[in-house]
Amino acid sequence: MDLDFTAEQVEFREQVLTWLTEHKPRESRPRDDAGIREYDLAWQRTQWEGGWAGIAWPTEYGGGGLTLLQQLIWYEEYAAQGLPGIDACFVGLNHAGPTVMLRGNEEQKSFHLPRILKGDVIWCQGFSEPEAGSDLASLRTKAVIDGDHLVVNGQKIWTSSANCADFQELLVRTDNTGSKHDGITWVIADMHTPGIDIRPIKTMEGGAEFCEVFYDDVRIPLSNVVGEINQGWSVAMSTLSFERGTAFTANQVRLAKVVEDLIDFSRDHVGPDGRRPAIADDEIARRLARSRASVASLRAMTYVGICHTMKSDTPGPRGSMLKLHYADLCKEIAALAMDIVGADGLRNSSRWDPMGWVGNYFYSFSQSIGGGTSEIQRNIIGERVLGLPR
Amino acid sequence: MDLDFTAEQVEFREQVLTWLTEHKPRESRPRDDAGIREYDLAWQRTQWEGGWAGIAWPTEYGGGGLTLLQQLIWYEEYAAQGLPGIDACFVGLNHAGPTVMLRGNEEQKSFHLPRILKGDVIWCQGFSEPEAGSDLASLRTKAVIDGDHLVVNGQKIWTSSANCADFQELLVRTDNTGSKHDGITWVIADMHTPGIDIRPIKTMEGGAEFCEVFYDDVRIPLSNVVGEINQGWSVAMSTLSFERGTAFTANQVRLAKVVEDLIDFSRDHVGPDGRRPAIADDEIARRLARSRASVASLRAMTYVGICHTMKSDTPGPRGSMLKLHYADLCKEIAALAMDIVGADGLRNSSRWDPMGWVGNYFYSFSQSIGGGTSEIQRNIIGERVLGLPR
Amino acid sequence: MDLLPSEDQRDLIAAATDFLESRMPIEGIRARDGQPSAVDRDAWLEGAELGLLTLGLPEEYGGSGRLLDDEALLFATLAEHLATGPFLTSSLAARVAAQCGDLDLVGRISDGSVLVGLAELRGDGSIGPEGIKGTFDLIDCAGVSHVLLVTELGAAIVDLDEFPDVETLDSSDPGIRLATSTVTAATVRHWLPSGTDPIWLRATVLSAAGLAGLANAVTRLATEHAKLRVQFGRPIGVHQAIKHACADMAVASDAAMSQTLFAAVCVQSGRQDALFHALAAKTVASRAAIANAGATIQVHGGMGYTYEHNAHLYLKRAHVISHLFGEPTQVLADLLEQGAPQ
Amino acid sequence: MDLLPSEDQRDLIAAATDFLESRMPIEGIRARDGQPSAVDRDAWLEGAELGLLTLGLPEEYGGSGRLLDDEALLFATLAEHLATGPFLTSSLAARVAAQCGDLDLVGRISDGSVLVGLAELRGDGSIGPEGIKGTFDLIDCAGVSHVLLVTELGAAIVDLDEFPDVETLDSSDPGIRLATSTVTAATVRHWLPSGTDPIWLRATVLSAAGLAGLANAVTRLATEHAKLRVQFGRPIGVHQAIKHACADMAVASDAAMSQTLFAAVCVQSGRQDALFHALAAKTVASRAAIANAGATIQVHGGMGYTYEHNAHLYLKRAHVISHLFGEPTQVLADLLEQGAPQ
Repeated sequence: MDLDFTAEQVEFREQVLTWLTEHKPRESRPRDDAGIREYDLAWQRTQWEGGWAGIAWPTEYGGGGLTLLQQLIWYEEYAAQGLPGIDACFVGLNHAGPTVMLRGNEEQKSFHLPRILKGDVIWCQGFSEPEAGSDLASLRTKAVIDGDHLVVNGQKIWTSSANCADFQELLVRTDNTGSKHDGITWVIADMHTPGIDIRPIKTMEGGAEFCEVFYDDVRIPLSNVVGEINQGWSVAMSTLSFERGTAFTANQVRLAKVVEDLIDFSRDHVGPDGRRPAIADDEIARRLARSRASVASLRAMTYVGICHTMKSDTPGPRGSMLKLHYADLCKEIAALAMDIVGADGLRNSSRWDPMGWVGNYFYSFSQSIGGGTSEIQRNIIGERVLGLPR
Repeated sequence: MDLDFTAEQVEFREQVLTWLTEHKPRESRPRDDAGIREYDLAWQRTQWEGGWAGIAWPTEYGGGGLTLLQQLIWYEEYAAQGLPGIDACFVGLNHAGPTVMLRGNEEQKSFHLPRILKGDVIWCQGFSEPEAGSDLASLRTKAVIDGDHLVVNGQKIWTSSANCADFQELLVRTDNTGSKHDGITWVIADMHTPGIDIRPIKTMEGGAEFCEVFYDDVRIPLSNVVGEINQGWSVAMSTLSFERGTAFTANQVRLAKVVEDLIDFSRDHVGPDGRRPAIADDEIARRLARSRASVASLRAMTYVGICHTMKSDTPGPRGSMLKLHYADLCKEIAALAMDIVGADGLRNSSRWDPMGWVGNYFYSFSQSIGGGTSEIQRNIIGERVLGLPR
Repeated sequence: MDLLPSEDQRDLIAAATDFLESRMPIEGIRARDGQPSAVDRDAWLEGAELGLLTLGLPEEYGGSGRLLDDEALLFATLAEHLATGPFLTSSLAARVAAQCGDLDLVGRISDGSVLVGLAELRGDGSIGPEGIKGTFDLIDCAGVSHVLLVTELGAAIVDLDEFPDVETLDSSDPGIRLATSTVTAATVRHWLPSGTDPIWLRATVLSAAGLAGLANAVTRLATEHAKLRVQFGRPIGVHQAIKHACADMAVASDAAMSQTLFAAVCVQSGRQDALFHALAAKTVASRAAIANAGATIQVHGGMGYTYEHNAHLYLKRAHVISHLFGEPTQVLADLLEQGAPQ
Repeated sequence: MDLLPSEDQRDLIAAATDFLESRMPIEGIRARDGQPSAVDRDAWLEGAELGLLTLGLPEEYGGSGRLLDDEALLFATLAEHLATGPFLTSSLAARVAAQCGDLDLVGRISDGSVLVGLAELRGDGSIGPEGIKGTFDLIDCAGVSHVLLVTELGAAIVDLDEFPDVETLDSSDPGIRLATSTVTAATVRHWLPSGTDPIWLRATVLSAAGLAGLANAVTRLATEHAKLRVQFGRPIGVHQAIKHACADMAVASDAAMSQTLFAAVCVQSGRQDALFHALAAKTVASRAAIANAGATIQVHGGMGYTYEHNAHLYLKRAHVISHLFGEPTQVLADLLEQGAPQ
């Protein structure tokens, strides 16, 4: 075993570092939808122009044609610079893009993939519904074929960036007669189509990163279907396995930074006894050290996972282990921060604020829910990693 | 609300205290089966002679005819004196006795109940089987009617005190044709009947408080059946509800003492830093304080439970809440003790030793398994206390 | 001994519940978002008329003269419905004013015309009969005229005007209002030493009651959701991940409520270990409220993470109450210093 | 970068597994209960012949010269099978002896004729090139001639004879033997400063590997049981209470093993944050081993609580290893003192 990077990879890391240092955005990320769209797309475009967009994507679609390891190096250096998450571009780069690449036709690939990489468009997801949360396959948003179009009626929920997106990866029910897993279709919706209505959802953290999306006779060309009609479930499963694969690298590097920030904060912030710094408290010190150890182990798991993926090509159910461990740690570290801030926790903050521990704590509750609850991840691990009976 | 005891109850408490101080056993409890039998029966006999046996049992069966509150007072003072658990007499006093009282016929009552109270006999339980643990009703030990006898063949497991018992409350399958809950019979087995073979089971704590019991054509008179043939499941359920009711009072008073002992120990024992006493460590101090608080709440729950039972006559599923909370706390406190003893944990001990924290820790693992696992208790609470669907 | 609510007490809970559901619905918290005060003044006056502020006040001062366990049940009920406004501090202040002989203030608190907020000292400073000094968090002091301060040694009532340069802060709990002020010297209107009446002890028990009420309410919320929410063709409550989470919540909230009522009875009957049990109640109730509220969010999934759902309001309230009248770590330290309970 | 076992490494694990299953079955622990030594001497010699004691020893000293990640995999495998005997200390001692030029001792450790136990200082005392002093726990020193002592500053080999009045103690782990001895002055045969070779760092990584191996083994034990044990007409693994417990075990043991291998590679490649990662590995692996072993007992129900079942042996071994080469709290304190990792 080794952690060695090839000369080429080391050089790659240096190039990433140099380029990021020169080109990273100087302004902080706006908080309004229009501002976010402009900011995220501009930054994606800058990455594209610098040759850094889609590092591990094939060159034929404008990607770098490099390995997951180089992608990892990019994410590490990227997060180490304290750069914001790829947020609005996340679905395009990590869900829709890879899915179209794997299951789309040539026309779809050549149209969409370069636009995603170049920062021309923002994508959003349209999977969950109010009555279909963990039980995604029970979705009811209905699409009827009318000539060369699908006509969509129904409702989606938990759509991030819906307000500023151009396209949506949308799951609709095109057949009601078979099992619930059959009869689902994965289709690309143009978010500017008439009949789409978007309403933001305010979260307990105070932000509104999610929306409900309503569809009233929304007409989508049949040519936008990815895979076959009624075959969307297997397409969706490949989408989700991407999410649980490499996409977490940046998150976990960022979590490591949160722990280091919290350690620094504990040196300066007075502890529970009102006299000594928080870090002098035995309980807090040990919880900080345990967080450090756990976050390190998350990184090691990620490395092992990437080594697996590089040999087998798909992330597989191991991604659920990373997701679960990550969610548990986020919540544990956020709760520790609340104990460290003590009565200062009465003051609200946003997770976007520097040392916004209260906002970060409220936000942490989403981590064991969004993208598949921790209960669902435990089912997946139990059944697909360990082979326990259903 | 009040915690006031009537003048009569206060006087009762004083009498208990006076009597216990004068009559409690001076020698420590032996650890061999014969010694335990003799010790526990002698002590039960002393209690009987003093008029303290079966405080809340009806006078017609030789009991005191008093309330559960007086029983509680007895348990509290009893445990406060550091007296051993009623161990070998437990099944007779808390399972078999109440069950016979509730479901037995007059002959069974008049024969068995006084003997239990007087310390003439020891009872053991024969419910669990190797293949029927949490799924008790799937038991397979078979009994066939032959004239006026049942002929029993099969195996039981987790029988405490089997080695020194006179009688056993035994569940056997008398009918295989219906649902698994039908066809079970609750019968009294004389442990001296030919065909009964007993093998002790050594536990991870090193003791051998459990046995396997094998039955080879064991003949039991039909007159020993309690309730009707094939109606044993409902009889067994009443047995188990007694276990989860008042029988835990002494245990939880004893657990409170464990916490106080551990606090004292932490003042004298050097802590994790190798310099200060363990109690000076912030983490240990807080865990001790939380244990104190939790054990206090367990006692408060017990009091509330007794108030409920006195109004409704049966302990009901609330007993499962006590059992679960108790098991969690036992394990939490035992694990805390291991962190306090630190590297001294390499030295083995028995839970019967003074400050036998290692033995106590190993023993604690049985608390969430025996008498219905914590998983089963959570099912019961979810379904029968909260009304969640099965 | 009796630790079950009497018929009288059940009536009290039912009356308070009726009032809160109809006149102080939880929705009001969101409706008053961004307004200076979290309190609906009309509803407050009605609550005062109903006697919600004077339940434990001796009858000679116009109160109902009920015992601390009645008050504990009331404050649990108020918390279960996330009642807004300084109920606890106003009640305690009426008690302080009564014993300091300020019958006028007692009357005005009792009829709801005067509200009393809470000030909590943050960092160094002092609170005593001669005055107060330091930086204070002002909790629910928007629109009030008086402020209560509670220490182990005694309780003080100070005029809000004595707090200079009050700076409004964004509160983590949308149902309370938060501000801060640094006092160099301020006059205390009334001082009641704890030897005369242990206000701090009562505040500890009654805040434990609030926390136990929160723990209870979210357990019910999660359980109801688990019965109704269907996924994979069955209510989610059939799954042990959900069922066992609800069972654990039920145990935690039962333990919290039992211990709180036990502590209330210990205090009112003057038992020697009353302080032990009050501190234990605050500890188990804090943990139950925070843990159960978090688990309730999880049981509700995405819905539970929205601002529209009530789960987060319970979580946030739990955190706030856990920091009042003594930091959680201080409560633990005090608890460990007590002798073993009776 | 590659963190997956190579074919070579998989062969190594397979060979060790074969040997352990056939020659050092876990049952042997119970069979030797009450005997002075826990070690089966014949099997030990065979293990030595197979090279289990000299995997990481440089080839110039007759070892296999394999890297620390190979050793980590070996020690994880040994722990998975609860191998009895001082494998780790004998291996490390061979390394110390080699670098101190005692080729005779190297040879005798390597061929299995000399076993080296471990001494851990308890309380005040000192360990250094000039001698050792204090009260020591002697771990698996029954029947050995030499004892290894490891500190952050260096490692010492001391003759067992130097320990006076060795008192045998009952060990909490039936697979090891425990004794104690108080030394007022004793000669050190060899001293290897950590600057020359960081034995303590290696010991930390390899004990983490052992703990990760334990965590792994019990996860497998619980999972297999959950597949086979039928209750209520279905394997218990269908129930989320069991399934999710197994999933949590799997995550914990995967995290422990990943971090341990990561640390091993960091140490062998001389990365600046090697110590950070070694301490992190020990921390996560200790917690995983203890938590998973406890959960495995629970998954097995009554069976898991018996002495005949292996679950408790894993639990007990986990506790013992967690106390070697640094107390858990000390490991955490050291970890917090490190700078942020690379």
